[in-house]
Amino acid sequence: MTKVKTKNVFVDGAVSPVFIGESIGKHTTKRNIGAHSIFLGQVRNDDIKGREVAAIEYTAYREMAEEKFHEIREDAFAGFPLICMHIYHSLGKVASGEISLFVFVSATHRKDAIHACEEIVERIKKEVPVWGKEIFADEGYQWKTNS
Amino acid sequence: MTKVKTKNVFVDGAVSPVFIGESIGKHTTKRNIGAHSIFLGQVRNDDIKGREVAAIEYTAYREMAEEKFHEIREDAFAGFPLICMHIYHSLGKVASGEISLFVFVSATHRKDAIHACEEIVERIKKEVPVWGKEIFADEGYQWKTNS
Amino acid sequence: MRVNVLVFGQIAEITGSVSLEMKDTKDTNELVQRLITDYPKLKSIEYSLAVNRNIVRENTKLKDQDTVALLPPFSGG
Amino acid sequence: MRVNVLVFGQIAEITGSVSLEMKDTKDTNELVQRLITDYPKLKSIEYSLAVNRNIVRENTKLKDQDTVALLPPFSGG
Repeated sequence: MTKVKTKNVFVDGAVSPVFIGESIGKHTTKRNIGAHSIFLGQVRNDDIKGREVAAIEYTAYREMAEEKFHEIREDAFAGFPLICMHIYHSLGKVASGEISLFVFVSATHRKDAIHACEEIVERIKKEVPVWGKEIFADEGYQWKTNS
Repeated sequence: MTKVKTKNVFVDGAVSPVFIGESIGKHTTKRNIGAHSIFLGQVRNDDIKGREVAAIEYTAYREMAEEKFHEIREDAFAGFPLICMHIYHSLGKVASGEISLFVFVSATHRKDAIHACEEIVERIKKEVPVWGKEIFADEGYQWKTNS
Repeated sequence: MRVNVLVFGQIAEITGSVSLEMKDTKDTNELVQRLITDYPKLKSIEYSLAVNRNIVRENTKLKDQDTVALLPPFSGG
Repeated sequence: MRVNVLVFGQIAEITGSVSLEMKDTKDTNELVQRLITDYPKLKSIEYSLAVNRNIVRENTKLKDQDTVALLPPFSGG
């Protein structure tokens, strides 16, 4: 069994826009950065057969998810000349309109930042053991499926 | 001569991280958004034959640039199912480490937001009449070229 | 030998618990068969299996203290 | 007839001014030739031309009050 050092990815509840602004501001000192590519996943108030999604409640297989995030991170640094990368994912309840995923990739050149960010997002959706329970405004729920 | 209604794209000096955070926060009420794709251009302290870039001073052919931004905006809305889009570009001096371009695209689905954002950034670089003068720490300068 | 079994999402609703323990299961096929016997609803559920946090696609031998997880389709992000 | 000429970036450094006025220039070829006569350094500069804010790639007729812009390679973003 290998133990890998993992960065803290999971946050309790929504990712706040203020936190995102602060994260961006911290990169002013990294003056070899030319481009940041950011992806934000926001909870939609989807209408599912007449029932509105009010929130998503996220759970994860935490140990495996953290190892997966670590692997995705290492692969991105191996595949693209990146300067830094941050991933935050919500656990627990996130209301519609709030942000549940924040992927932040910085590089010297824009194409590296943009393409790495896209690849990271796709891999998170496909490979990380996280589940979203879509909670309806009227109190029922269904399990989310990713497209 | 056609006069088009253009949104205000140009900002005086750098785009502040706090402003970016606030812009993100304003989208909480648009609850059909599922994904935001954001690109930020940051001024690099490139080393050019031993001289360090301390800042870029941006000028534009303003009327033409505003029409171009408008055209890029319209084409993106025609080409992708987007919910909203914001573009901000600096004029005047932006120090290395600061942000000079902020492209913010929101859609129901992530692929639309990501691909529209990438296309918009490429078109801005190629088609919008803006010029950057790279000012060296030791007071000389050279005209920037886009790759 | 004992194997830890973790279940998530809609599977935890079927088992009524997020964590089970199983004795003397030689491989994942046997483990899944025994779970289906206990919880017949599992038959109609889509999931993948992880052994010690690695996805396995084929029948896999199990040893004492292994952790097997039943993972419904991921829906993070 | 009068045509407004706008120049930007390193071209404005050559002309010493961002805006010029030219009389009786029938087309963009003639306008460029006259500018090169006045500012020979323009010969070695890369630029594109816009007439009334639209890029033109071929010689273009000019009329009174048209605006012609000489645009060095863009470097925004």
